[in-house]
Order: sequence, then C-alpha cells, then structure tokens
Amino acid sequence: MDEETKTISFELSCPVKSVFLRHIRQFIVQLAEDVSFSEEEVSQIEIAVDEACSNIIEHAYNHSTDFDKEGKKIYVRVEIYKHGIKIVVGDRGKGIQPHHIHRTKNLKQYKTSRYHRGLGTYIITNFMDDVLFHTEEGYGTTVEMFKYRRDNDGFTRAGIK
Amino acid sequence: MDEETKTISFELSCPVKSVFLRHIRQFIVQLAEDVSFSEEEVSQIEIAVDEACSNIIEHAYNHSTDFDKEGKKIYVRVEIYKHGIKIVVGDRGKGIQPHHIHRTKNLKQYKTSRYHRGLGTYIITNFMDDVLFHTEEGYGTTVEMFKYRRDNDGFTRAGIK
Amino acid sequence: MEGFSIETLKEESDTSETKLLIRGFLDAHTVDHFERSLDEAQEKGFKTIILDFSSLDYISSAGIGSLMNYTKIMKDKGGELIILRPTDKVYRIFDLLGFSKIFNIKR
Amino acid sequence: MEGFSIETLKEESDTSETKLLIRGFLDAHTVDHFERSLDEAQEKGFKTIILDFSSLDYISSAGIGSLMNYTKIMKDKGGELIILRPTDKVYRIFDLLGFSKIFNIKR
Ligand SMILES: Nc1ncnc2c1ncn2[C@@H]1O[C@H](COP(=O)(O)OP(=O)(O)O)[C@@H](O)[C@H]1O
Ligand SMILES: Nc1ncnc2c1ncn2[C@@H]1O[C@H](COP(=O)(O)OP(=O)(O)O)[C@@H](O)[C@H]1O
Repeated sequence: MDEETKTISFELSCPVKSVFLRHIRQFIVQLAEDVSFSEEEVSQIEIAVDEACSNIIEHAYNHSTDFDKEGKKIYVRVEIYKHGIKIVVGDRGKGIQPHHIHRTKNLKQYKTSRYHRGLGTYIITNFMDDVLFHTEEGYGTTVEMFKYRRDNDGFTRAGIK
Repeated sequence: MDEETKTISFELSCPVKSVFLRHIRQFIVQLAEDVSFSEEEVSQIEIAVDEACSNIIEHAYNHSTDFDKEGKKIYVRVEIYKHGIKIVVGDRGKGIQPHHIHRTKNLKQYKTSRYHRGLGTYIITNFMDDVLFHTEEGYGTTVEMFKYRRDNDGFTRAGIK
Repeated sequence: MEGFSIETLKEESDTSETKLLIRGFLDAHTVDHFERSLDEAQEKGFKTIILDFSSLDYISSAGIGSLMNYTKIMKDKGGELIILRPTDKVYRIFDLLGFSKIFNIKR
Repeated sequence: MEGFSIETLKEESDTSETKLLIRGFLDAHTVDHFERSLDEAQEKGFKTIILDFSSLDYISSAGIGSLMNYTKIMKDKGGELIILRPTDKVYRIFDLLGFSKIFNIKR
C-alpha cells in the first residue's frame, strides 16, 4: 500500500451528554499531540471538536424522546495522515435548518449581538483548515474538519507511521 | 424506561498497534473514575482492558496481510450500569485455538514455567468479576468483562445518571 | 475527578469586591455551575467580581459566551467583571478570537 | 508526550552497578525499549542493575514478564536485578499477582 495514502483511523461513539465532552477532548488531544501538532494547534483542534460535539448535545436531538435510543449518539471519527488530521463529528439528529447554518459570519456581529450564538461554527471554521458541513433534515449532520501539519518531520515522534 | 436498566454506552475502534494501548487505557480509566471505582479497582480495570487489547495486537491478526484492512481493528465497548461497568474488547481475527484458551490456570505454573505466557488471561479473569470469552475460528474473539461497584452512593458523583 | 470547581478566595464588603478561583474545564457541561456562582455573587451585592483564571485549563464557546453576558450585565449595573491571570492556553483562545480586548483581563 | 523514557542515573564500574530511572508506562509497546536498555547494561558487564521505579506510572503483563525473565537471567549470571521504590500503583499490581515476593523490591 502507498505509504502516503495509508491512514490510521479511530472511531468513537458517545452518549449525548455534556459530562462526556471532556472524555472526547482528552482522546482527541492525546492523538493530536502524538502526531506532533504544536501546543497552540492542539488547543485549536480540541476546541473545534468540542464545539461540534456541544452543538450535537444542544441542537441535534429532541432530548425528551431521543436520549439514549439506539443510534442517538455523538459520533467521532479521527483519521491520521502524513500531512494532517481529519476529524469527523456527526449525529443522526434533525439536521441543521438552512437559515441557521453559518449564522456568525464575523466576530463583530457576534460581539454586538444581544444573543451570543454562532461562535461555535465560527471557531470550527476558523481554527481548522478545511471544514465541510453535511446536513440533511431528519438524517443528521456531520462536520468534517481537516488540519494540516506544518512540520512533516515530527510525524513519527510517537512511533506512529 | 426503567432507571435501573437504562445504560450509558461508548464504542471505540482503534488501529491494531501497541502505541495506542495507552489511549485506550486513558479513555477507560477516565470512565472508571467517573463512576467512582476506587483507585485500586480503576487500576485493575485498566490492566484487564490493556491485556485484552494487547492479546489482539499479539495474536488476533496476521499482521503482514491484515494490518489496517477494513474491519481489522481493536473494538472496545463500555457500558455503564448502576451496579457496575461492562467492557467488551473484541477483534475480527483468527480466534483463539481451543488448546490455548485459559492456559494459565494458576500463577505457580506461570512463575515456574520457562515461557512467561498466559499472564494476560489470568489478570483478566482475576481482576474483573464476570468474564466471558467468545471465540470462533476465523471470526474473531470478544472478551466480555464486568466489574461490580462496591459502593452505590458514589455513582452520580460526576453527574452521570 | 470532577474536572471543575469554584472556590471563593475573598469577599470584601467595604469595597464590595469578591474573588473566585475557577479551576478545571469551563465547557458546555460546567457553565451552569459557573453561572450559578456568578448569580450568587451578584445577589450578595458585589459590584466587582474577580475571576481568578490561573487554574482554568480550558474554555469553550459556552464559557466565552457566558463571560460576554456577565461582562455586560456587570457593566450595566455600574460594576465590573475582571479576569485575573488566565493561563497561556486560555488567553491564547481569547486572543485568537479577539476577546482579549473585550474582556477586562489582568495578566 | 512519549509516555516512556529511560535515563541512566549512575554507572559504577568498581561495584559494577548501574541504576536506571524508568518513567511512564511499561506496556506491550514500550517493553522493547526497556529490554534494549537492560541488554545494553548487561553487555557493559554490570552485575547489579537497579531499576528506579519511582516514576513508573503503569505496568502490564508485558513488563512483568520481562522483569521475570531478566530477574532469572541476572541471577543465573551471579548478578542481581533490583526494583527500587515502585509507586503504590505498580507495587499493588505486583502484590495482587504475587510478584512482590518474587522480585527483589526495595521500597
Ligand atoms: N449538529 C447540529 N444539529 C442541528 N442543528 C445544529 C447542529 N449544529 C449546529 N446547528 C445549528 O446551527 C446553529 C449555529 O451553531 P453555532 O455556531 O455553534 O452557534 P450556537 O450553538 O451558539 O447557536 C445552531 O444555533 C443550530 O441551530
Ligand atoms: N484475541 C485473541 N486472538 C487470538 N488468540 C488469542 C487472543 N487472545 C488470546 N489468545 C490466545 O490465548 C493465549 C493466552 O493469552 P494470554 O493469557 O494473554 O497469554 P500470552 O498472550 O502471554 O500468551 C495466547 O497465547 C493466544 O494463543
């Protein structure tokens, strides 16, 4: 297999409860550190993933009826490449309504608004390099995030090839 | 739903590489601490899971041909109950050959043997309360481990209900 | 292993100032606990609330949004919300998002 | 964030004694690194190898099996493998499995 395209991947599914956000962060941070992102980059990845997961907890499911039903989970997939890390955070919830997506286009808007909303997607799109939202009403949402590594040499630091 | 039987569950899949053992341990330890197992119990759960995962890395797959193929992973499932924690560690590898299972029946045998093998399953069966091995040649192995909580009151300590 | 705690370090009724030590992770899970403590401090009539962030390991948008709200609430009341000595990690997040100029931060 | 490291604290050729500080996690991944260091110490002719376990956070059966082997190898050579000050966590694992009486442990 081509070394360049060979990937290492992880999948994690987790109950839709905010108490587990830090478990997810801890797992992601460990991996991001292993592939030698800088301290600053690790903390950007950490918060981007947290925001995507927090959105699932806050928006994706109808808690009173959905919680802990089969399939109603936070899904996280991590893929490690030579040139960076891809993290996909998904749900099988109601989907993002079109008029809600990318609500905060700039921070000025956020700061002057009376309702402090939309910072989550702002953080995701600004702290990660490539970001794709897939959303379909009734079928859920996935946020695909990629962050490139600036320094290629450190990749095998933790013995990960 | 009956509060007593309502469960919280996590699933994790991970590449079959020893460098990731500590990521799995860290994740399990965090959960075991959350549901307020004692320090000693947490470390028993930690090592039992590590042994089951290490066995997958060492024995389950034919590395030269299987590594990183779809489905060739370490699978971990954690279920949290009021009365304890269940951890299922599985693979889709070659299965345990019947004459290898439970090779070490006692520690004396291990200590006097020239080949120090079989300590892994000894640790799993002795550090966890209920242990079940399911194995089928060619279809893989799962180890289902349950550890009971001694103290029921601490359960909601981390806000997990 | 709570991951979050708040401790009152100082309550001065003369200067009407209170200082809270915020430890651990301020995320979507712990923000309710955080806001309850700020509400309590306000109910007690404190005009200056100092948040000691030197032991805060992490903050997400939930915490930042809350700080935005309380900064405004305190200001509207003629009081002040001060963030004391944030860790480098937390300060960097504020800074990257442009909040280092909006919050009242004493490093 | 390696999770494992070995540092030579002392090498005394008169007493033919060496002391290694073992840090982090001794598991199926790091055991090769551990064994390479012990092989090296033997090749250098040290008769007493002291393993300072005061910073060892974790050990699994891979590490325990390796300690069994090297305890025997050193003994067969008229030497000694000594485990110094294991953490409570690691000592408890040894003890629960009955290895606290087999290994040469100085607490
Ligand atoms: N996983 C999701 N499922 C459904 N709706 C979502 C999801 N993620 C985000 N949204 C919608 O997108 C909007 C913007 O999200 P965000 O920028 O994080 O701001 P906030 O969560 O503060 O509203 C949310 O208000 C919500 O309506
Ligand atoms: N997941 C697995 N897949 C295939 N074989 C396994 C698996 N787990 C254990 N085994 C078999 O069971 C034996 C006993 O395992 P264990 O007690 O951990 O000792 P050791 O790994 O030291 O041999 C192994 O030697 C191996 O043959």
